[in-house]
Amino acid sequence: MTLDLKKIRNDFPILGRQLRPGVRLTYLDSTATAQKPLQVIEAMDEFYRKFNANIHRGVHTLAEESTALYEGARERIAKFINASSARQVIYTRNTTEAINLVAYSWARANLKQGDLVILTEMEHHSNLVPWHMLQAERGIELEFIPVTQDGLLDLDAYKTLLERQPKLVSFTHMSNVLGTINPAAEIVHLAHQAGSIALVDGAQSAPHLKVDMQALDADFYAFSAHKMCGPTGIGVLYGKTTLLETMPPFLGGGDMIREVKLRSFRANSLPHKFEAGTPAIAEAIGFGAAVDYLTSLGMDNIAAHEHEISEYAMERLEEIPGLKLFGPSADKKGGVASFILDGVHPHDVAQILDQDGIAVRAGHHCAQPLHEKFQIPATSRASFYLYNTKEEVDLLVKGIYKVKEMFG
Amino acid sequence: MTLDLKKIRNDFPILGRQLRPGVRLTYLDSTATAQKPLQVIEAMDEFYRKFNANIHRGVHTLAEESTALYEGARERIAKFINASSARQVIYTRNTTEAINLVAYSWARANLKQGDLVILTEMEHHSNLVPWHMLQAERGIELEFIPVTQDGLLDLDAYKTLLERQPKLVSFTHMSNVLGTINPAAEIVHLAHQAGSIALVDGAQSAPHLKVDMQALDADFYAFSAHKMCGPTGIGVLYGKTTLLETMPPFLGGGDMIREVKLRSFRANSLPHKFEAGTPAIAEAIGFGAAVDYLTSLGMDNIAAHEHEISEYAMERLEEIPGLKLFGPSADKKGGVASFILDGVHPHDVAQILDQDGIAVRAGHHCAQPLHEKFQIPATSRASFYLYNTKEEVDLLVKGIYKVKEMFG
Amino acid sequence: MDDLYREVIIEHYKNPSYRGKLDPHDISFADNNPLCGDHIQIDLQVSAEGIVTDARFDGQGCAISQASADLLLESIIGKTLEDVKKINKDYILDLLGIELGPVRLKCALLSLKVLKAGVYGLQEAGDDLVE
Amino acid sequence: MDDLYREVIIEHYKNPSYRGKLDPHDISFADNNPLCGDHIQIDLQVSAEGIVTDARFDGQGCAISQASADLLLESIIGKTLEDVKKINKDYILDLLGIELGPVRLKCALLSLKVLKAGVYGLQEAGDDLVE
Ligand SMILES: Cc1ncc(COP(=O)(O)O)c(C=O)c1O
Ligand SMILES: Cc1ncc(COP(=O)(O)O)c(C=O)c1O
Repeated sequence: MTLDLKKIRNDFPILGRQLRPGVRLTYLDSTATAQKPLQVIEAMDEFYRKFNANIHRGVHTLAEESTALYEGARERIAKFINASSARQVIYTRNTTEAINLVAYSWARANLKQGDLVILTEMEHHSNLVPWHMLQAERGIELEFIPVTQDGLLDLDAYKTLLERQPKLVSFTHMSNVLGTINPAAEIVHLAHQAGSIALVDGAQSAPHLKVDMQALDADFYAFSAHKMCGPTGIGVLYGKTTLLETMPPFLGGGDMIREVKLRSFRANSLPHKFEAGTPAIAEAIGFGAAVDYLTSLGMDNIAAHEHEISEYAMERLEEIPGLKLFGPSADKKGGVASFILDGVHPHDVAQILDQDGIAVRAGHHCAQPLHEKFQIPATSRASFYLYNTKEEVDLLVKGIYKVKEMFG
Repeated sequence: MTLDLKKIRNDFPILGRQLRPGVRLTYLDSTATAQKPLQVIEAMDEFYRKFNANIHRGVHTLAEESTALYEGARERIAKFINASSARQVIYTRNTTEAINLVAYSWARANLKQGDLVILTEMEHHSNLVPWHMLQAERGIELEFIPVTQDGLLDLDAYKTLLERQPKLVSFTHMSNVLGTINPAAEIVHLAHQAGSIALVDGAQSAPHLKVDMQALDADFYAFSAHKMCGPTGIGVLYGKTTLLETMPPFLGGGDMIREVKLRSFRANSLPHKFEAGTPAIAEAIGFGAAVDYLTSLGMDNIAAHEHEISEYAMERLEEIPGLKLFGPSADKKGGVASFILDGVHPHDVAQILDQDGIAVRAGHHCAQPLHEKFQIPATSRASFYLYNTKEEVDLLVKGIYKVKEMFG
Repeated sequence: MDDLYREVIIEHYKNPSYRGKLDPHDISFADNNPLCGDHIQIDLQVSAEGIVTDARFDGQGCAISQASADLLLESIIGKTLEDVKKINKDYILDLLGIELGPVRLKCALLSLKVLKAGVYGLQEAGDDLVE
Repeated sequence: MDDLYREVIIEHYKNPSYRGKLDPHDISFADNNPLCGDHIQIDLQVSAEGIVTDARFDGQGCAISQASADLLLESIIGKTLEDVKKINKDYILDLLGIELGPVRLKCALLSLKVLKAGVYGLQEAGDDLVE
């Protein structure tokens, strides 16, 4: 089923915005954050107008209602990723906090000096820095699955690394720079065979692909609402129950406890054990509305639409003289086009495109080591989501020609 | 200046809600979370409809606008608490995360086995459990400033404890159960004299009192937006610059870095060093709108109004036979009335009041040790904020008589 | 006057039949409701054939939690431990004859969680026991 | 065509006068823009009286950052280090003659931060240097 783009674009008020007189927004920056449909904006608005109360501890009507909404969202998010239980869905602020939760709780309880963690050269800083910190603190070792020149993970090198018996393999499901969709289930399976557990950074896969925790079999999976039509301020760590149950708590405070004495406490059961203090209640409810929205369109349809746009974009961009694209061919990647233009700094590309309302991102996209690997400090990145059209790709291409002219 | 209650109540859509036919909401649970005025709800709504983009790294119009809104809110929050610089305002999820940030970053870098941390018997779990965890991990020592029978901190006992040269004194500015407003500046000053640093849990003071970081002189001050008319999902850790600058980062990831290599990173400068990953952008903007709202009413006027309501409530509640109030007299406390009723469990009190739309909280209010001290498992708590009226106090009193009848 | 406070609930709360302790007992377990701090202890006497022959609860709680403990214990005397393991949320709601929101549900289910944790010999009365 | 790309900026970007390194130098400092990874190094020669006698910048960056580095160095030659310490954000914006949002501002200010960190002998080019 193809998406009804006209209808969909009407769901997103911002897409109709005039940035300046005569300049309409062309939003090609969904990899950084996605826009929000009315269904999500209004769910949160309604929460604050009708149901707002703190959760779990209140017996009054509002508290019962807000608790039911908050926990109901968790159920639907669990279903969206096909988790076996909502207890495995832990609310965090974002992907970054979810990965840090694993680094602080699981890793500090289980990793000692010399233990090996395998990452990849295409990781986002969020899946690098927590491990750098642990390396400095604990003396764990880090190794990296190399990225090939065409932007794929070198699986042979991975298999060789696995002989060193890692304790954890932590990698991104989809690169936010190259767009590469990694063979996540295979990487997880190989990790398990080698006796390691596996964390999948799903920041870019949960928004764009149908993900299924049963098929993926990852031990941990982290993702952010804001990249999948949901609000800022909320993300999820999914984990296997046995792991989550044996992990020590991370943040201490209200709600994550079963009992508190003056000098000691007992932790609450899952998922509350990892949710300290008043959570992002409205945001969880907004996240629930976002997965409802995505489900109503169908993740397969969304992926197919993005693929079509992305394929078209690759074709058109490759025709531009002096433009170099990074990453694999369109069949191996999601809707991300990162490129450099001869003689023009990516910031300037983005800035000049912005004059025509075209929003692309420029910089290292929180993946400095990957850029270093390709010996460039920065790229310009256009990215596509369920609301983007081929006409927008045409505007992008036209804009790039204008950039070339200015700096020609 | 007295508050224009009629106008104010119109700002809060939820206050007009009919819970059931003929049953209007009487919201007396603001200590758990405050209701939100239109000004806050609409600021976030507008952000998502017009400006939504990820911040800091984008050069396109939306990214510039959202960055300016996000950082502008920080400036206004800094001004609201009279911090000398916005760089001292670190966004967190809530008070709980702010205290945990100090426990993970400052305390783990500075406290060793046997080092003393002084807390009080009236702390919220959020200012207990992080220190329990550190006690288990590091062997730090915990001591507690006792609470007197009338709900005040025993400052003589505190002075004796200070002779043991604590490294940290961490205490609540205002009790969420007793309502006690502690002499925070004095407690901080005494801590400093003893060579200790001081953390103030401002979860209940920032919403209700005029707080001034220059006058308070606390080293750290933690508070939550949701208790002060702002959204869920955002709070603040304020810290003294010299401390914040020397503390190691807490969560690792995007935005908190200056530079990332494959195997190492350098941390960013303040406040970004402590804000990893995509932050709660809309929520920060909502928080900014909340402090604007509070500022427009005037914190002194808010405190005076609450005091009036609270005094009236104490008077009326004390008249009820079999009702026992906890905490000090109205002149030493904020708008919190925690009580027990002979022969009726607090849950049942709250539940029966709810039948008439009166929302009070029942339980240990995340202060189990304090309840244990008073040898009760739970209390019912009515709390008052800027939108509450004396008529609502009358409804509460009437409701309590009804409870007595049912269980009579 | 209100469903939640049906007469049977108030009656079991005010005059419980199974309040107290059993000494000796074959099974005894206690835990808290993390939401409100309410505490409940349940003692069982069990025959050689695995049949519950007597039961008592002790602790503090609201009308809902106390009444549901009393009704629950009343209903299991004479049952086998295997049958007790099968009891779930709906069973309690049927006993009480009321609808409950997510928070009050925890009050109603505390005694069942403690009972089942005791019967299974667990460390803690987790939420999963009553799902 | 657009304010941000005034001819003077494009001109200084394409044909900078102060690009390169100084050897020997009295002060040399380098740092990154954490937002985009752009890197800049500034070398100074300073007389016995504390007057900047020559200056060069090296590194990578966008038109705004390169042009502002070139304009900045041009403007400080002949100034004392004490005067350099007083330079702030507005000075740079005046040199560039444009308005900038918070993100592009960082590009424009990178060279000033690096310059001042070098002059003060700091470890890092912090944001507070240009406030
Ligand atoms: C005194 C006090 N400290 C800390 C907290 C925790 O605040 P939050 O749940 O927003 O983290 C609260 C809120 O209940 C409180 O009243
Ligand atoms: C692959 C990948 N991982 C992690 C993140 C971090 O996500 P967040 O900033 O929401 O924590 C991102 C977002 O930029 C990403 O693209």
